[in-house]
This record gives sequence, C-alpha cells and structure tokens, in this order.
Amino acid sequence: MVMVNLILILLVGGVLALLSERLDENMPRKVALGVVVVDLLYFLNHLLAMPELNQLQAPLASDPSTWLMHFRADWIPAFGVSIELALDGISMLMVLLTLVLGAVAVSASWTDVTVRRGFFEANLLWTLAGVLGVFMALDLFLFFLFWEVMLIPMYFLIAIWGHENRGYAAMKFFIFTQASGLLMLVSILTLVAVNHSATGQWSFSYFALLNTPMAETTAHWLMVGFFIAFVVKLPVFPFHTWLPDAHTQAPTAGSVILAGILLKTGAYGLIRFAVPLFPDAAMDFSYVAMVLGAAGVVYGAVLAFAQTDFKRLIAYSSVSHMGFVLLGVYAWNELALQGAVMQMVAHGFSTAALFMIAGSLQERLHTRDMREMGGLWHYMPRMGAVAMFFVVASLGLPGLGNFVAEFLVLLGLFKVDPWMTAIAALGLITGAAYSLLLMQRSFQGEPNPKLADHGLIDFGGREMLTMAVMMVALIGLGIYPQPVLDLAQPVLQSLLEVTP
Amino acid sequence: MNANSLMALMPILMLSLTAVVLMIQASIKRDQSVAWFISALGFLLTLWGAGYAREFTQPVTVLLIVDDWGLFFTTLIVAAALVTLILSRDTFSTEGERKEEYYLLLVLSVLGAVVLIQSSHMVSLLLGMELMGVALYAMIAFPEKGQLPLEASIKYLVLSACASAMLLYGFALLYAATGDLSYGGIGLKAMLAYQQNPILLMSGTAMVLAGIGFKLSVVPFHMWTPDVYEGAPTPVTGFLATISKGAVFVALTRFFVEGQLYEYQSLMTALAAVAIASMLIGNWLALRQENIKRLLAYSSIAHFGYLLVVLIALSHEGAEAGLIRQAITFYLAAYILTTLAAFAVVACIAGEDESKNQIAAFDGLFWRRRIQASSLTVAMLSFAGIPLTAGFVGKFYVISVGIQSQLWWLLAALVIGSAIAIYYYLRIIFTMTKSAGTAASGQFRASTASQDVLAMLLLIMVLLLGSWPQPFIEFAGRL
Amino acid sequence: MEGLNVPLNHILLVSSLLFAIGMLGLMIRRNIIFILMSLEVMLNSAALAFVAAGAHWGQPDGQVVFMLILTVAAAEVAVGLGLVLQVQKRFKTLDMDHANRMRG
Amino acid sequence: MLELIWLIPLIPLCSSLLLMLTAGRLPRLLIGYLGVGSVGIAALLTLAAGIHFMANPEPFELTLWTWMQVGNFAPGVAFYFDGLTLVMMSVITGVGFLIHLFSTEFMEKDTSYARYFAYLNMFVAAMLILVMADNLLLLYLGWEGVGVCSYLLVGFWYQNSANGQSARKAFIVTRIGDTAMALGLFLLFTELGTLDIQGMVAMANETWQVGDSIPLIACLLLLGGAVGKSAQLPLHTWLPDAMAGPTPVSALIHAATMVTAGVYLIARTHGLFLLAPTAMMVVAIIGIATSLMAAFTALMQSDIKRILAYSTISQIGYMFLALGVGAWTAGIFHLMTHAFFKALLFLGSGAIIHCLHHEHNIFKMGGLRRKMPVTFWSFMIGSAALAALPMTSGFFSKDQILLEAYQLPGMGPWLWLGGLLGALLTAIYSFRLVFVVFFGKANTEPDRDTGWRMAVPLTVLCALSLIGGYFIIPVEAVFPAASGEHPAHWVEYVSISVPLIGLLLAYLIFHSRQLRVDGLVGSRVGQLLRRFWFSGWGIDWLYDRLFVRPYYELSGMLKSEPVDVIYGLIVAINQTLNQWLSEAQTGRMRWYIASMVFGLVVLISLALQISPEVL
Repeated sequence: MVMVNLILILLVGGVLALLSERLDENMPRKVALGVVVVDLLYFLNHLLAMPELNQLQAPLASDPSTWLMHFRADWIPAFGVSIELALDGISMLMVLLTLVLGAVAVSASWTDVTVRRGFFEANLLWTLAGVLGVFMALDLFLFFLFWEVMLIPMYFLIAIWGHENRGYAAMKFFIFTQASGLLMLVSILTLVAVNHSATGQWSFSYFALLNTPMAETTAHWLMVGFFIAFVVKLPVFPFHTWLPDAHTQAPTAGSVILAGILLKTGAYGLIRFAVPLFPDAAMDFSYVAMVLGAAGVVYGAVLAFAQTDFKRLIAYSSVSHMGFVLLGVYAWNELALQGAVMQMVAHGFSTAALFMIAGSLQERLHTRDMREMGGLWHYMPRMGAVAMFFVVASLGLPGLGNFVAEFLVLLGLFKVDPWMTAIAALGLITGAAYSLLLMQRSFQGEPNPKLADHGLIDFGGREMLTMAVMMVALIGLGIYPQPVLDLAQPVLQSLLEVTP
Repeated sequence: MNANSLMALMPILMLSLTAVVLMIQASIKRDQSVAWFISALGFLLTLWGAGYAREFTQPVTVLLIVDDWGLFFTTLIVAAALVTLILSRDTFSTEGERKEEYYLLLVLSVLGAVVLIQSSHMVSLLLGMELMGVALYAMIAFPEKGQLPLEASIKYLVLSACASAMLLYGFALLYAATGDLSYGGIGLKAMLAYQQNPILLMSGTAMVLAGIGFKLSVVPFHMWTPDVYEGAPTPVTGFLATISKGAVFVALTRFFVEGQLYEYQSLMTALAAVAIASMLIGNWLALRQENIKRLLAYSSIAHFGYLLVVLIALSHEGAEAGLIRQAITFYLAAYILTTLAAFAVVACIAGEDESKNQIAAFDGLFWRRRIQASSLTVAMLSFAGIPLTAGFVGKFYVISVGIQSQLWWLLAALVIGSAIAIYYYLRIIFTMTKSAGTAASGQFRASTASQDVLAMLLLIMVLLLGSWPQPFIEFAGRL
Repeated sequence: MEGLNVPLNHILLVSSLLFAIGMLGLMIRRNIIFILMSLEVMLNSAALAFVAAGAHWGQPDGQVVFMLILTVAAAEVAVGLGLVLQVQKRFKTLDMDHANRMRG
Repeated sequence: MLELIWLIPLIPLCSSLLLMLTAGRLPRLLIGYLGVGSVGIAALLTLAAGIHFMANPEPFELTLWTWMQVGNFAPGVAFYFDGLTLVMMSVITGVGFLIHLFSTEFMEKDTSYARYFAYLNMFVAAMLILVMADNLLLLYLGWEGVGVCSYLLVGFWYQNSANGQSARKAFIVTRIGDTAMALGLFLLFTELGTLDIQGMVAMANETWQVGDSIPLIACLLLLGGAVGKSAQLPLHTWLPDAMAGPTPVSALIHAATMVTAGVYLIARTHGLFLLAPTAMMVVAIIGIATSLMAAFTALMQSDIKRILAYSTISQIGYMFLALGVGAWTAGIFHLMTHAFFKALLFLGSGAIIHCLHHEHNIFKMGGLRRKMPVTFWSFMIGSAALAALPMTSGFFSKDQILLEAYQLPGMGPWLWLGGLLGALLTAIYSFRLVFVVFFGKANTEPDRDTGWRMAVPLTVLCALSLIGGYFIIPVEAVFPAASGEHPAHWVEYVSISVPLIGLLLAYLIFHSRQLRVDGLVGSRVGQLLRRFWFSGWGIDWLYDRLFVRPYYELSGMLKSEPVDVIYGLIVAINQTLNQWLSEAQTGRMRWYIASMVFGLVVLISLALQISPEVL
C-alpha cells in the first residue's frame, strides 16, 4: 500500500497544485515542493522502519515475498491484469532518485515558469507519479500503462512551456517513444499469449511470465520489441535523435526530469524486463547491443563536441553516457551491471544539475548559444564553480559517482570483450573534450561585455542549496558507493542467476 | 410470429411509434421543441424497450434476430442518437422552416440502424440499410443554405446507391449460387456451392463485402468519407460516424459469422488487403489534414481497418470466437464513445461555421474552454490508443486477437498506422495548448451547460471504460 | 415455364453486362440526371439477377426481392431528384464535376 | 604515528574545501595562512613520518575503508607507505610548501587569491593520494585528480582564451594516456583479480613468466598513462603549452611533482615491468628519444618558461631512460634532484617574470645579474645542477643514470651515447639561458627585486640543489639491488666532462661571442633545422593535422545529425504519400466511383484466388 500511496500522493498533489493557482500565483510551486518532499519523507519513513533493509536478501522471481515490498490487487481479472507493485533494491534506488530529482526539478523551475503555473506543477507531479509507477510496476500491463501515460504530462511540459521549437521537439519525443512503445505492447501481448498457451492462464504478472518456455525465434523477436522500446528511451544510437531536441526545447524542470529520470526508465526496463524475460535471446543479442552502446558512447561524444547550444551539448553527452549503461547491461556480469546502476544514479544527478545551470543561464541571458557567452565566471563565480564541479563529474573524475559507474562498466565489459572496452574507453577522452569545451565557451574566456548589461545575478541560496544536495550526492557516490552497491547487489545476483 | 416476438421487437416498435407520433404532431402543429421532446422521449422509450426485450431474445422470423448482442448495440446506438439529438438542438435551432422534420428523419434513420443490427437476412439488411441511408441523405442536405451540405448529400446518395447496387448484385449472385438469402442459409449451403462453382460464390461475396465496405468507408471505398463528413452538419457527421458505421459493422459481423466467410482463404486475403490499405492509407491521408472533420473522417477509415483485423482473426484455427466477439463489442463501443466525444466538442466549438472547422481555429482552446478541450484531448488520446482511455483497451483487444491468430502482417500495418496516427492526434492537442501566455486569440462560441455536461459525461465514460474496463468486459463476455 | 427455359448463366451474363454498363455510366456521365439513370440500370441489373436466380431455384424469393429493389430504387431516386432541384438552384448546373468544393 | 598518515593529504584537502566554500570571503592574510600552513603542516607530518620510518623501515599499510566492493573487486581507500612513498611525499610536501610560500608573494595582487590556493592545496592533496595509494584504483583517483588540478591551474587566468586552450590541451592529451592506463588496470584486474599493487605484483610473478605477452601489454598500457602524465613522446605536446599557468604552478605541477608521476608509476610497478623486458626497452627508448628531442627544441626557444618546459621533458626522459635500463634508484634519485633544481629554476623565472611585468622573452631581458642577485644565483645554481656540473645534485643523479645505462647489455652504450649528447645540449641551453638573461646589456628594467617570501624558497632550493646529491634515498628495500659493478673509468670521465664542454660552448657562443654560429644558423639547412627544432620537431603540427583537425571536421560534419536524415526520410515518405493521396481526393464523384470500381475489381480478383485445398 505504501507504493500505491507514493503514487497517489503525487497524483492528488498535482490536482492540489492545479487548484492552488486560484489562491495565489506563487502557490503551485510551494505546493509542488511540499508534495514531493512529503512523498520523499513518507517513503524514507517507511524504509527506515523496514528491518529487511539491513539484511537484504536476493529477491526471488518465484517468490514475491522476498522483495522489499509487494502489493497486489485485482484490476482486470478478465485479462489477468492486476495492480501489482513491488520494490527491490534497484527500484528503491530509482524511486529515491526520482523523488530527489523531482524536488530539484521543482526548485529548478521556481522562477522561470511564468504562465499557467498551476498546470505546470501539476504536470510535473504527474510525470513523477508515472515514473514511480514505471519503477514499481511488476505487472506488464500496468508497467506499459505507466510507461505510456507518463509521457503525456511530459509532452505538455515540453509543448506548453518549452522554448522556441517546442512543438517539433514535443512531437518528436512523443512519436519516438510511442511508436517504440507499440512494439513493446505487441511483444508483451505475444509473451502473454505464449504463456497462456503454455500454462492455460492469462497473466501479465512479471513473476508468472519469467521462465516462459518459448521457441528461440519467438524469444528473439519478443526481445527485440522490448529492446527497441527501452533503447529509444535510453536512448541509444541510432534511436537517439529525439533526445537532443526534446532536452533542448524542454523547460528547465522538464530537462531535469527527462535527463535525470526518464532516461533511466529505459535502462531500468532493460535490466528488469528485456534481459530476464528472454535470457537466452538477450545473450545472443548482447554483441549487437554492445556495439550500439559503444557506438553511442563515441557518437554522442563527437556530436556533443560539435554543438554550440549549451543544452544540446549536455543532451548529446547524455547519449554518450547512456551508451555506458547499455554496455553495462549487456556485458551482463556483476561488475558491469553495478556500473550501469551506478551510472543511472550518478548521471541523474550530474546531468540534472547541468541542465539546471543551463536553465539558469537561459533565464538570465535569454540564449543558450555558447557563442554569445564567455567569461561568465567573472560575473557569476558561484555558478561557474558549480558548473565546473558537474562538468568534471560528467567527464568522470574519480572520487565522484560517474567515475565509479564508468569504471565498473568498463571493468566488467573488459572481461567480456576487451576491444569493445577499448572503443568505449574512447568516450573518456572525447568526454573530456566536450565537457571542457562547454566550460571554456561559457564560463571561461574573455568576459563578453554585452553580458554585463543583463545584470547577471549569481546563484542564490535556493539554487546553491539544490546544487549542494546533488554535489553531496555525487561525492558520496564517488567515495563511498557501497550503500548503493549493496542495495543493488542482491537484485543483480538473482538476475544473473536467470541467465545460463 | 406471436406475442413474444412482438416483445422482442420492442425497440423497433418504439422507434416506429415515435416516428408515427412525430408525423402526427407535425400535421397538427409544427413546433420544433415539441418534436425534440417527442424524439427524446421516443429514444428513452426505445432504451427501455431494449432492456425489456432482453427477456425475449429469439429469432423473429427469418429476417430478424433479437439477441443480447444486438440489443446491446441497439442500446448503444440509441444512446448515441440521444447525444446527436442534444447536439442537433443547438445546431438546428438557427435553421428556418420545417426543422422538426429533421427529428423525424433522425428517428427513421435510427430505426433503420436498429433493423440493420438485428438483421439476419439479406432483405432486412437491405431494408435497414436503405432506411438509414435515405433518411441520412436528407439529414445531410438539411441546412437550407450553403453548397457543402448539398454537395455532400448528393455525393453520398450516388455513391451509396452504387454501393447498394454492388451489395444487391452480390446477394443476387449468392442467391444464384446457394438458393438462400438468410445468412445462416448461405453459410450452410455455401461450401457445397463453392465446390460446384466457386466463381459465383466468391465474386458474390466480394461484391457484398464491397458494398458493406463502402458504408464502413474502408479503402478503396473510402473516398466519399471526408467530403461527406465535412459537408454534413456536425451532429449528422457524428451520427454517420457512429450510428451508421457501427450498425453496418454489426451487420457485417453477423453476415461474416453466420455465413462462415472466414472459411475461405482467398476472401481473407482480400479482406486483409483492404484492412492493411485502410490502416495505412487512412492514417496517411489524415497526416496533414487541416480540417478537423476531414481528419476525423480519415482517422475513422483507419479505425475500421483495425476492426477488420478482428474479423480476419476468425479465420485462424486458434482463434477464440468469444474473445473476438468481445473485441468487436469493446472496440466498437470505445470507438463510438470516443467519436461522440470528439464530435460533441467540434459541434460545440466550431458550430456550422466552415472556417472554424480548421484545426488552427482551436488555437488556445485549452485555456478558454477547459471542459471542451479536455474532452477533445481525451478523445484524441483514446483514438491514439494511449492507456487509461477506452481506445487503448480496444487496441489492446485488437492486438491480442491479432497475435492469437498470428496475423503478423496486419499487426505490422497496425503498428505503423498507429505510429503515424500519433502525429495528427497530437497536433490537435498541441494546437489547443498553444498561446498559453497570451490573451484570447480565437473567439470560441459560448458553450451551453448541456454541452458542457455532455462533454464531461463522455470524457468520464471514455476514461472509465479505459481505466476500469472489468465490469464492461464481464458484461460484454456474457453477450 | 417450359418456353422460357433460359440457362441461369446467360441471364447472369446479361445482368452483369447491365451492371457494368450502369457502372460505366456512373463513371463517364457528368450530368446528375444521367447518373441517377445509370444507378437505376445497376439496381435493375441486380433485380434481374435475383429474378433469374429465383427461377433457377424455383423459389418466389427472387420476385419478392425484385419488388423490394424497385421500391428501394424509387426511394433513392425520389430523394435524388429532390436533391437535383436543390443542386440546380444552388450550383446553377447539373454537371457534377463542378460539385467539387470539398477535396484534399 | 604512521597510523596518522591519512592526515597528510586530508589537511590540504580540508584547507582547499574551506577556501572553496568561503569563496574568497576570508581576509587575504588568512587565505595565505591557510594555503601555505596546511601544506606546511603536511610537510611536518611527512617529516615526522619519515623519521619514524627511518627508525623502523618496514612498509606500512593503512586501510581507511573499502571504497567499493563488487564481487571480488574490492579496492580500498588504503595507503601504502614505504621508502619510495616517503621520497615522493617529501618532495611533494617539502617543495610544495616552498612553492606555496613563494606564491603568496607572486600572486599577491591577483583577485582570485583564494581560488588559487584552493586549487593548489587540492593539487597537493591529490598528488599525495597518488603516491600513497595502496592500489591502482586509488592511484588513478589521485592521478586524475592532479590532472584536473593541473587543468584548473593552467587555465587559472581564464579570461584569456589561450590559457583555456592550453589547459584543455593539457587535460585531454594526458587523458589519452590515462585511458590507456585505465585499460591497463582492466587487463590487470581481469587477469590477476586484484588491483592492490603489492599483491598484484606478487601475483603477476606467480602467474607469468618473464617475456609473456600479457604483462607486456599491461606494461605498455600503464606506460601509456605514464608518458601522458610525464609528457614523454608521443604525448608530450601539452607540457610547453601548460606554461600558460602561473609560474609557481609550473614549478610545482609541471616540473617538480605531477609530471614525474609517470616515473613514479613505473617505479612503483617495477615488479611488473621486470616481467616484460620489451616494455622496459620501450621505456628506455622513449626516454632517450624524448630527452634528445626536447633538448634540441629547448635550444631554440626564446620564451623562458618554454625553455624550462622542454628541459623538464628532457630531464624526465632521463628518468625514463633510468627506469628502462633498470636503474630504479637512479631514476627516483634524479626525480628528486630534478624536483629541487627545476623548481628552483621555475621559481627563479617566476621571480623574473614577476619583476619584469610578465615578460617571457629572454631576448628582451639581459643584464639582470646585478639588479636581481638572489634570482641570478638561483639560476646559476639551478642551471649548474640541470647541466649536471660536477658536485651539484644533478650531477650525481644523472651520472648514475648514464653509467647504469652504459652497463645495459646490448643497447647500453648507444643509450649512453644518446644520454651524453643530451647532457651536452642540456648544458648548452641552460647556460644559454643564463648568459642571455643575466649577462649582456639590460633591455628591460625590473621594478623591484624579490621580497622575502620569494627569496626564502629560492634560497632553500638553492641549498637543496647543491647538496641534494648527497642525500641517500631510502629505497633500497623497494627496488632490486643494482649490480654494483662499475664500468671503465674512461666512461665516467667522459660523462663528467661532457657538461663542462657544453658550458664552454655556451660561453663561447652566447656570452663572449667568440664562436660565431651565424653562418651556420643562417644557411638554408640551418634555417630549416632551426624552424624544425623551434616548433618542437613539428609534432604539434603533425598532431593538429592528424587528429585535431580531422576530429573537428568529423564533428562538424556530424553536427547536422546524419542519423536524423533517416528519420527525415521516413517523415518525407509519409508526407509525400500524404500529398499524393490527398491529391487523389479530387472531390469529383466520378473519380470516387472509379476508385470503388477499382476496389471491386481487386476484391473480386483476390477472392477468386481459389485455394485448392478447399476444393
């Protein structure tokens, strides 16, 4: 029930935020922040009360009670669809990440949304609710539902409050994800049908569908359906082209959520569904996936280097970083998977922060074009320092979370394919190239005298506090990632046992 | 024919009664609002009649079959007619003389649809279809001014008559081949006839399908659709899109199942070709359409393409007839509800002003007419098959059925078509959400309370059917 | 019936020819009156086929349907002619190629 | 006592964090105290630890916590303390302290005073972690950490884009090496199951035979990291550009400590390199080649800091040579003495630059001998040590390297000859610098001489440069013992005399001008060579054409997102179909009927495909 409440709080909170606009223009953002924080505290409160957290056991596919939380209620018995939510270490991490970044997103949009604030915050909260659903749903029908539905408020966020080319970006985002989602729907239904013909039961439950016996070709096709849906979201070369547009055009909070959380649903889907449901097929396919991952790492980095738009550069860097996740997942050993999970968390923070900086710059300069920036450190040293922190985080400085992630991925990958590792490792070099270029073009260099007229205001208390949360998180992950690793370990262990 | 049979015919009788009363009323005193009330009362009585008739389900002569399934669709269609009635009131109150005749036509057309739904014989099919059609011609051409309604009406008349001729000729060939005109009779004798003279049987069936395909506006019999949708008064368009098409599809299903057409592989190939073409071409046509009524016309082409998949699925050995029937029921119900929601909003916002049917005219609707805009948004999402809406569950059924029957090519077309469709459905939503910051850019007609309530009601039903379909599924399963 | 023992196929051939002629008429005639006439031809070709089929099976149904078709055709044409009047009034022509304001 | 060594990197780190968090709001004096004091305390603690260690020279391990544990991969945040660590720590904290002190004067007018010390303290912390790390992963942390600090400090004056350019170049070029090193780490862990240095070396010796290919690959990958960080061929190009940073930074990072990290890495993993003789040969060849290349280039430079930069590259080449021939102790010894005299030279040049309004061109200086006596003597001593004149610290270390190189069977004498040539060139260019800058006629007037905060470090470093050669570094337990044989005496004499010849040549050419080289330089070949050497053997140019520009071009080409072309095509196909089909909706009834007829024909003909199995 805790999990249902988590989602409900956000849904109802969204309605409240929408309504609160009538009281006062500034009310919605306060309500939204309050709702997210309450949700987070509610979740933490329950987690702390759980004795299981100290002694994590591997969540067994055969026995939902071994999971940290499990909830099941009938929904559409005619189809064998139920409201089945469950939480294990990885989903718990993702839920925490979602809520923390949700609060960050509200903070990021504190001042830059000026119209229809109530509806804005409502959409924000509903998106978060959808994402939570994705991370917790273990009924494939329900999962698909959340998967699709979370896009609608996100679509509104981009289409209504986005930047100059928002219509195009929102449309592209929606069509890419929906079209790939349809493939997944076909896959899900086929899987259910196959399971039905084997067991005579209609069920969409993850627990029931694991270990469904099926022909090799069938498994291959079904796996591809899932795979495409997830890698489009991740996104992986060559399905990534919606991302630069969507991230660039979205309002700051939208970018934060998109990059910080939404992309992770793809990675989560791969780990939770695409591989365990079709272990043999996934392993047969792993080489292709890894090639795509490595290509994404390099391609994203090269394109990031070419960008002049601040947000677009970060967007391409996400493509590059998510390539590591794909590599990590399909290397399919503990090291690489831990790296992938770590990357999901760390990238969530580092990119969210960078997007928030981008948003702050856009708010102040009314441009994202780095050719019109330069020397901003001079005007806004605090923002510059913060930007520097997250830039070096994103280029994988040891001691910060992203390094742990990339190192583990590559280390795990090396066991599987040294040459692929070498190619992916190029991402470390190219990553440095674009990250530092970003810094150079915006904050360093000669101060642009035109900028002085904008009356640039440095980061204030709210922004610094938000940033500090993420900095502390990244440093924590960097020097003592063990809590995260420990949470994921039992899950990964039981997942690894699924494959031959 | 006995008393029981009469009870079973209660809906038809009620509608006929309404028609008679309307005629008498018109001869006594022409009054639009009285006519409106009589029609409304008639429809309500028909609804009651449909419930009443459930106790007496039986075949009534060889012509009609009264069963739960048909009664359900009768109910649905009469309810849709009620919605049309509500929408018509605002639309036609501005018309000049003899507007009460419109209600008579409406009632007659619904009567035709109900007969069509319950038909089990070529003659009742023809009667129902023609009664519905002829009344529709007049309804489409009802506005006294403007060329568009007239153009639409004459096009519909000629093309529809041509299609009827095809249908009739097809039945003539079937009759020549089998010596029977009832669906069941054709089904029983067809196999033998096939073995003797397949050409007669197959070309006859193909012609019947062509005639019915016209009414369903599947490719390549679709070309009339956008013109008629655009030209007709919006409530009539809504009627055409929901009641007419729905009833014809029900009739097609009966003919298809009773006639055991799914046994013939070549027919299925032909039907599959039509379905694939409809799914793709319908969506392609809608892609950049600027007129919302034409857009909905094209989208309906695609939707009947999806529905055909379900029928074709019957041909596979592994198909479960029950599931397929459920799928048809659900999809049609969802489609009718969603279409009504969409046309309710279009009728309310655009009225009969041709220029306001442009999508661009909906700019900023989201901020000016919340309820109407929400309703249209949900309708578009439902058409697009986004979860939590009725359309999704419908699509869910179609895909499930397709998978069970392993119709991979059709599924591929469905996926591609749906992917294309997202674009134009979303474009409408996007247009409505534009101009968030600016003051009123477009002038929208004020909506009346009844329109708002109607929009709200349809919105809730579409969502309810999508998010909590279990009761309805159980209900549909028992039909 | 002995004197009129024409094989079914022959009549079907004739009726299908009629049907094709009607269809051709629909496709090539522009005047709405001729179009309605072509429709009549098509409907009647179907009626002819029904009569022949009825005769073939020795059933009265063929003739019944024939009657039905006649009434249906009449109804169609009645409404059609009503519309023709309006067309003449509003379009000032009976050439249907000019009634193409809606397209695309 | 040794349990507290974790404090040594922590104190500068805390100071750095404090300076960052207060963001320059502290009074300048306090910033200075914090910045210098923290390193000073670290130096004292190092001293204490050193004394402790000398009393009981046992390697000491300290695990603070397990960094991360994934399966059997469990690197700790753990320190390893032995003689080698001690030497490195002493150099880092000791020289570091002096340079920090020097900086308080050098940077006193700078507006970003706090930021400077924050970075510099951070660097010291990272460098200490690098040398103290017990495992390669923690070493890698320090390794990257110093890289970032180097980047930050080279680009310290960020308002000049050229500085940013240099900083990025420094980071990216070293990152190339780092990536190779990371791959080396992956390989080692995959093969040996641990990254713990001691354990790994032990395991390697159990697992592999001398000459196996896997240790060779691993060593070459580690070498990649080393050449990147230590600015050796082929990844040396960043160092001359890195001179864009403040001069004390060049002294600390780009002369004394960070650039020698590569040497440290190879020395630390010598157990591994001993398994791969080929790799060692590569190290030696890289060393000697770099050394000569850089020496020739230094000879042609006119920017005082660039001369020193190339000289640094050249000297590190010597250290690599030492490592390559197995003269581990000599290499580390040279590392230490080089830290002394090169820091001295850099600080000296810093003093000149400071007093001459940021003038870098040596030909615009001249005659500074009288006006800046402290600096002059610093330079004299520093250059002498650099040129390895007898009895200076450089002499002892370099001599040892040459002798051990000579003894290497096979290639030894050739390496020795190369080293001699390098030594000759070193002497020429270092004294060219001295003669041009301090003698002759004055071209610019210094506005002041150095203050005490500059003078003290210079003096201390002078002393160290002179007597450093008599230090005995406690590394005998770390490295395998040297052979102890001595080559023929003539070898030693030649080694001693070559720098003196160089000094003489420099005197004749650049001071007394008795040896005219104008003709030689003016000739076509001379001009060509001059340009060639001046540009650093055209390697920058070559890389620019081979890598940088193609990368820019590639990214420029891809910028328009070629993948989107595919999606654009899909969209275009759909749009075209939409257009065609829309045009087919002509609005003409006859056309519609034709379509229906067409449909009828198609339906019938499809339906007549009668399947035989039904019949």
